[in-house]
Amino acid sequence: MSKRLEVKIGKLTLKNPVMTASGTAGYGAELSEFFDLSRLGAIVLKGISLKPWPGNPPPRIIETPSGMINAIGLQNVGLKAFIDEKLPFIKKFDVPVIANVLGTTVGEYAKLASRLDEAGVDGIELNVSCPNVKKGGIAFGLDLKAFYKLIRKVRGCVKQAILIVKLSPGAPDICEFSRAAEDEGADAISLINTIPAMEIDISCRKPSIKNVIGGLSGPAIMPIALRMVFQASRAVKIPVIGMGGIRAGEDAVKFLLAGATAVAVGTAIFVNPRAPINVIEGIEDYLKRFNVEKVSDLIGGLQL
Amino acid sequence: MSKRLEVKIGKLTLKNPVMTASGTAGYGAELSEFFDLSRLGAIVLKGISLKPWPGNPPPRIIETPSGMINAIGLQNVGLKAFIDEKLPFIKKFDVPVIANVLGTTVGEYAKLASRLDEAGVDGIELNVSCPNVKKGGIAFGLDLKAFYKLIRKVRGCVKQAILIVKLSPGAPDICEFSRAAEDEGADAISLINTIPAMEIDISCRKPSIKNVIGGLSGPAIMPIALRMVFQASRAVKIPVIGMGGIRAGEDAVKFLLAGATAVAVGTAIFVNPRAPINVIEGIEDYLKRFNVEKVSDLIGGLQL
Amino acid sequence: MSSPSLFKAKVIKNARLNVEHFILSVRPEGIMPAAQPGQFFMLGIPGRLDPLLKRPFGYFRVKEDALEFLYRLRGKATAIMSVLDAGDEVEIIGPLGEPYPLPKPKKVPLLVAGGTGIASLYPLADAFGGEALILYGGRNSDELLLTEELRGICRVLGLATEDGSVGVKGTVIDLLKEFLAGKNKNRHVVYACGPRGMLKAVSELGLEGYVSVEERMACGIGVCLGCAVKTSTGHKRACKEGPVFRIGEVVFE
Amino acid sequence: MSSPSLFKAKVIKNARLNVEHFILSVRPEGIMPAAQPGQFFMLGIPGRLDPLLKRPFGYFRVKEDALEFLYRLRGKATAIMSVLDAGDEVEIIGPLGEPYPLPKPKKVPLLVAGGTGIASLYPLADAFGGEALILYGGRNSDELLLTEELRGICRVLGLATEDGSVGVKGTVIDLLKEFLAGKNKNRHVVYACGPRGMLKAVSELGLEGYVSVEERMACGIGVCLGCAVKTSTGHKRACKEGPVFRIGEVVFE
Ligand SMILES: Cc1cc2nc3c(=O)[nH]c(=O)nc-3n(C[C@H](O)[C@H](O)[C@H](O)COP(=O)(O)OP(=O)(O)OC[C@H]3O[C@@H](n4cnc5c(N)ncnc54)[C@H](O)[C@@H]3O)c2cc1C
Ligand SMILES: Cc1cc2nc3c(=O)[nH]c(=O)nc-3n(C[C@H](O)[C@H](O)[C@H](O)COP(=O)(O)OP(=O)(O)OC[C@H]3O[C@@H](n4cnc5c(N)ncnc54)[C@H](O)[C@@H]3O)c2cc1C
Ligand SMILES: Cc1cc2nc3c(=O)[nH]c(=O)nc-3n(C[C@H](O)[C@H](O)[C@H](O)COP(=O)(O)O)c2cc1C
Ligand SMILES: Cc1cc2nc3c(=O)[nH]c(=O)nc-3n(C[C@H](O)[C@H](O)[C@H](O)COP(=O)(O)O)c2cc1C
Ligand code: FES
Ligand code: FES
Repeated sequence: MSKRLEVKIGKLTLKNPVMTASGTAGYGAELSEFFDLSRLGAIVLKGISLKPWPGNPPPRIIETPSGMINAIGLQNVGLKAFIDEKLPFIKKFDVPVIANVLGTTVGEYAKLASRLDEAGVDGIELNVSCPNVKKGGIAFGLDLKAFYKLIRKVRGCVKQAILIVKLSPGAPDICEFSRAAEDEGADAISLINTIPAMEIDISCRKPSIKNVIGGLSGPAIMPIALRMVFQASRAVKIPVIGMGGIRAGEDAVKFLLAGATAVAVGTAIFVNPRAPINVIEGIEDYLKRFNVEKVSDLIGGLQL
Repeated sequence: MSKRLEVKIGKLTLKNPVMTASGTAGYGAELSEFFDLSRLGAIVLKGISLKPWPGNPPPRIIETPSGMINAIGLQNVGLKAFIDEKLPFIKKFDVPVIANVLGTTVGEYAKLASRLDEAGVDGIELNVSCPNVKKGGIAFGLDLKAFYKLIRKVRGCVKQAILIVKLSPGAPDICEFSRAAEDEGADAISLINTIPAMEIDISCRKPSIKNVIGGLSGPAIMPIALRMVFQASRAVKIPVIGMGGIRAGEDAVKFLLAGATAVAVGTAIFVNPRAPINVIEGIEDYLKRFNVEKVSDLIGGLQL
Repeated sequence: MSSPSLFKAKVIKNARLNVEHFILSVRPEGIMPAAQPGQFFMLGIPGRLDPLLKRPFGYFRVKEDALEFLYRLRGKATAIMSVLDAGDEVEIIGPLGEPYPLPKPKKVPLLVAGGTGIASLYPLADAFGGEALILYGGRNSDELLLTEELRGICRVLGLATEDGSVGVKGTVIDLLKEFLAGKNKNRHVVYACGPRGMLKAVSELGLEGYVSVEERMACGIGVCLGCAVKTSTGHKRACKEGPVFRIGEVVFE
Repeated sequence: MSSPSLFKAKVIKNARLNVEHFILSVRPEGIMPAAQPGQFFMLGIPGRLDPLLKRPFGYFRVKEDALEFLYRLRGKATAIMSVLDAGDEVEIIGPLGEPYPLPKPKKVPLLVAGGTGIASLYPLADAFGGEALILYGGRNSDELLLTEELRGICRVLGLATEDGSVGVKGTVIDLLKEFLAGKNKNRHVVYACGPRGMLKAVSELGLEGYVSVEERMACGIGVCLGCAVKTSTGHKRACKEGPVFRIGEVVFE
């Protein structure tokens, strides 16, 4: 395998810049029936919390023009079951494993991070931007002071793994939050999480999802994601992991040009479980077609 | 004509709840070739500034999945030419005329508002959310203090017309800004304006629009718009005018159920110049099909 | 059970049964997937962003080298499906989900279908080699499909329509209650597929058996957690632990 | 000039000229719009959200009750157009924009076409009843369309291809310069349609005449201001004040 696609995030070298987006690849088992997970740059797993969470009552999803809304509500098995039952499976693959965590207090985040660090994950992504859980999470992504405090505390707990902070697209100023994450020692930031949204069933006059409001993802939000990645990556020196609507190599190239060092594929996996592989191959095709030596030459290469 | 579709915004009674969205109907002349403008609930005209503005250099638009980005940059003829050359034409129709204004200072907004009020427009919509002009505009939509000051000042200048404040979808807290507008005496709020976004042409590695960042509109943003209209309308008692991706009667009904008193049709006009008429007729069909006596029975009728 | 795959297929035929119902016949690229009754496939049109997501359709049958789906016009995606022509390409994931389990020996399979619920019960009836009893209801005669063919693959076919145009006037639940009256419930294993209300009613009759539920699905393969079903032991995925659940497991609200 | 209307039309034929070029023939519901050479129509597929916007295509001709467009495969919308079949429905707005003005008496019309630029110059040549001179260039022979038909409706047809496969080897600008060499420029009125670079080059030769520009358009009817063209007197709308502009008016950068 050539090193043409290699990128670095903190001390981690990825064989290519393509990851799964948290919450769209489960803990890896289901996707492994469709392709060899070792081909991924990294696998980002479904968000986990300290205790198991039941998630929101159904219906949880609805399709919208070129996108979808979800309000899963972070249904997950909890930290212990994750470490005991889920982690061993995914560790068998030759792929960096990134855990995504969500807490309701700084303490919870800290505990999650230090336990996972000890359990040997390669990266920890702090979800401070989940629109679908009532308390915690997104509060940190919208309040700069709380955000600083959170990252500082968690940074102290993570020794081995790289620390990624996933920003809220609702942050009052994306550049400010990006810089705050950088200041407090995050190895990378990732964005965007889903955007709070709503759909209504006019025949019964009810919200289409039980939780009323959910998060919008998919191609519909790509232009917004691309803009935020562009802004964030110009505000910081640490790598940016871009996501939002990516389904093909061309989309990934746009994020790289806008300034992302790596990308994640989310909703597109639902449409096509092999989407991350298509994205990797699409990036390779682009490099060939446009005679670009290596993927890192594209990063931030937008001509203004 | 029955009063089944009538709604009230401030002292203005609209024969139906459907308007054009500012910037998508010019000053009326072009659309009048496709339908009788008197059929509209109101016509909202292209934003105007004190002096004529040349707008941004092309290319200014690009299509995206189920949406489009624009960076027109408020090209407009300026206040004087508007009053002398554009207003007389549209006043010939039996339709309330709403002028949309954008300034770079409180003073400019105030001057625009008082001159237009004297010139006899039926409504004035303050655009404090245009993402496409460098200074002014959106600054007011993102800074609560400046926002308060602006509305207070302008409110004092508007005697005859109703005053509508168009909120920025990027406002840190949409409810807070909605309440601020209400507190300062706005007759209505309108939302959402376009969402800052970006697209890249990967063959030349340049932004697809010259201005780099533009505003996303169309069906893609409807779920976000619907959510914000829902939130804003629960925060205030004044009417909310909802917009974002509306193309058919069903879409308008969703906004009404979410809490809007009226709706505006924007990007859909580009696809089909008769879109506002289709929306009016679609609402009527819905009332018949579901046996709803009048459109005002739908407002905020979402069952939670 | 064979693991699912992602494959392209060419439309061979798209036969209209009546105004709202169609049978889509496709020929998969590569080998024919080995599906079992109760499983389903996710079906979509490659490259489209609106509709974006694939849609779930029950495994109906394989006939003359073609994989077939029985479907009803409902919204956006099925409207697009209905205008597919021979030669058009579709993208499919499957087979997915848990199939209907076989009944214990000596028990008589009693299939209860509402509307397009017949799509997944048809191959099940076929698998029982003429031993199954089928109760089948719909709003009107247009919703009772393939009744002649069904008669050929089961022991008894009971029909019900709400407007009385065919069979008993009433719902399939009325028919089921009437059928069970005075009989020993324990002799039967019920397999029910149809609208939520029907499944709920079936579940309340104290019968042994299975229901196949329909939930909105984004992925169909178990990664999105969008298809959650409330069960007595917490949320389960309709696409993975289901769509077939033991009666009593699903908590209908 | 007739005012524009919005109408549905049925596809009658979608003829492939070669790998990238097609002629779409549609029959409008209602009366045939009266378009003039240089005007254009916005064309879309009703109900689709992706692509969302209609696309502009020059008025090519009316033939046997059908309105025809000559188009080239380029991206999303033209790919979908290319698989339209007879009977399919399209939605059209038009005729739109300013047509090519007629030349002053005694001047000879000199039509300069690059690639699909021929689409709008074809009906113009036709309108001159055999009097026009046409210079037509493309990258290769596949980009030179309908040359036999063109020969029948003009006085002189000069061809150029960049690969030299047909006509002179070079661009249509080379051909134009060669043609003008030693001639009195003032005898001609130029009508140019083609890629931006070509229009720029034509504009720099000090000729009298017109260029027809292509800009991305959202509405085509003058309300979005998306199609701005930089001119010596400020931004103008390609769809309304254009697409035809006097040479010298457009500021090419
Ligand atoms: C496991 C499974 C097997 C199925 N098998 C079949 C089958 O064999 N034949 C068949 O005709 N249909 C079947 N369905 C239902 C089928 O998936 C839906 O009819 C289809 O998704 C509708 O898509 P649409 O875009 O046309 O409608 P949409 O525009 O998406 O929706 C139209 C209406 O249908 C409702 N709806 C959409 N999807 C579902 C769903 N999955 N479950 C319940 N309601 C829904 C929507 O809420 C809306 O009210 C099955 C569903 C599941 C979950
Ligand atoms: C007034 C006018 C008349 C036209 N007449 C014809 C005609 O008769 N025949 C014909 O084949 N084409 C014509 N065009 C060009 C045609 O509109 C575009 O080829 C078409 O919009 C491409 O759509 P698409 O979705 O296939 O490509 P997209 O996916 O939209 O784009 C593919 C590529 O083409 C570029 N592009 C898209 N639209 C335009 C545009 N309007 N101008 C320049 N570049 C564009 C994009 O930037 C991109 O690089 C005309 C354009 C205008 C403005
Ligand atoms: C069903 C679903 C579940 C998700 N769950 C999580 C999660 O647990 N943690 C998280 O940080 N992001 C989660 N996300 C957000 C995605 O990781 C991603 O940021 C977002 O969907 C945008 O990318 P996309 O458009 O490619 O899907 C979820 C998204 C979806 C659609
Ligand atoms: C081309 C274009 C120009 C616009 N110009 C203005 C404007 O001048 N003033 C304003 O307040 N909003 C302007 N808008 C925003 C619209 O009024 C509307 O808020 C937005 O487009 C969302 O509605 P839609 O999705 O129906 O288009 C413009 C939108 C578009 C697409
Ligand atoms: S549909 Fe995605 S988990 Fe079931
Ligand atoms: S395309 Fe909208 S103004 Fe020209």
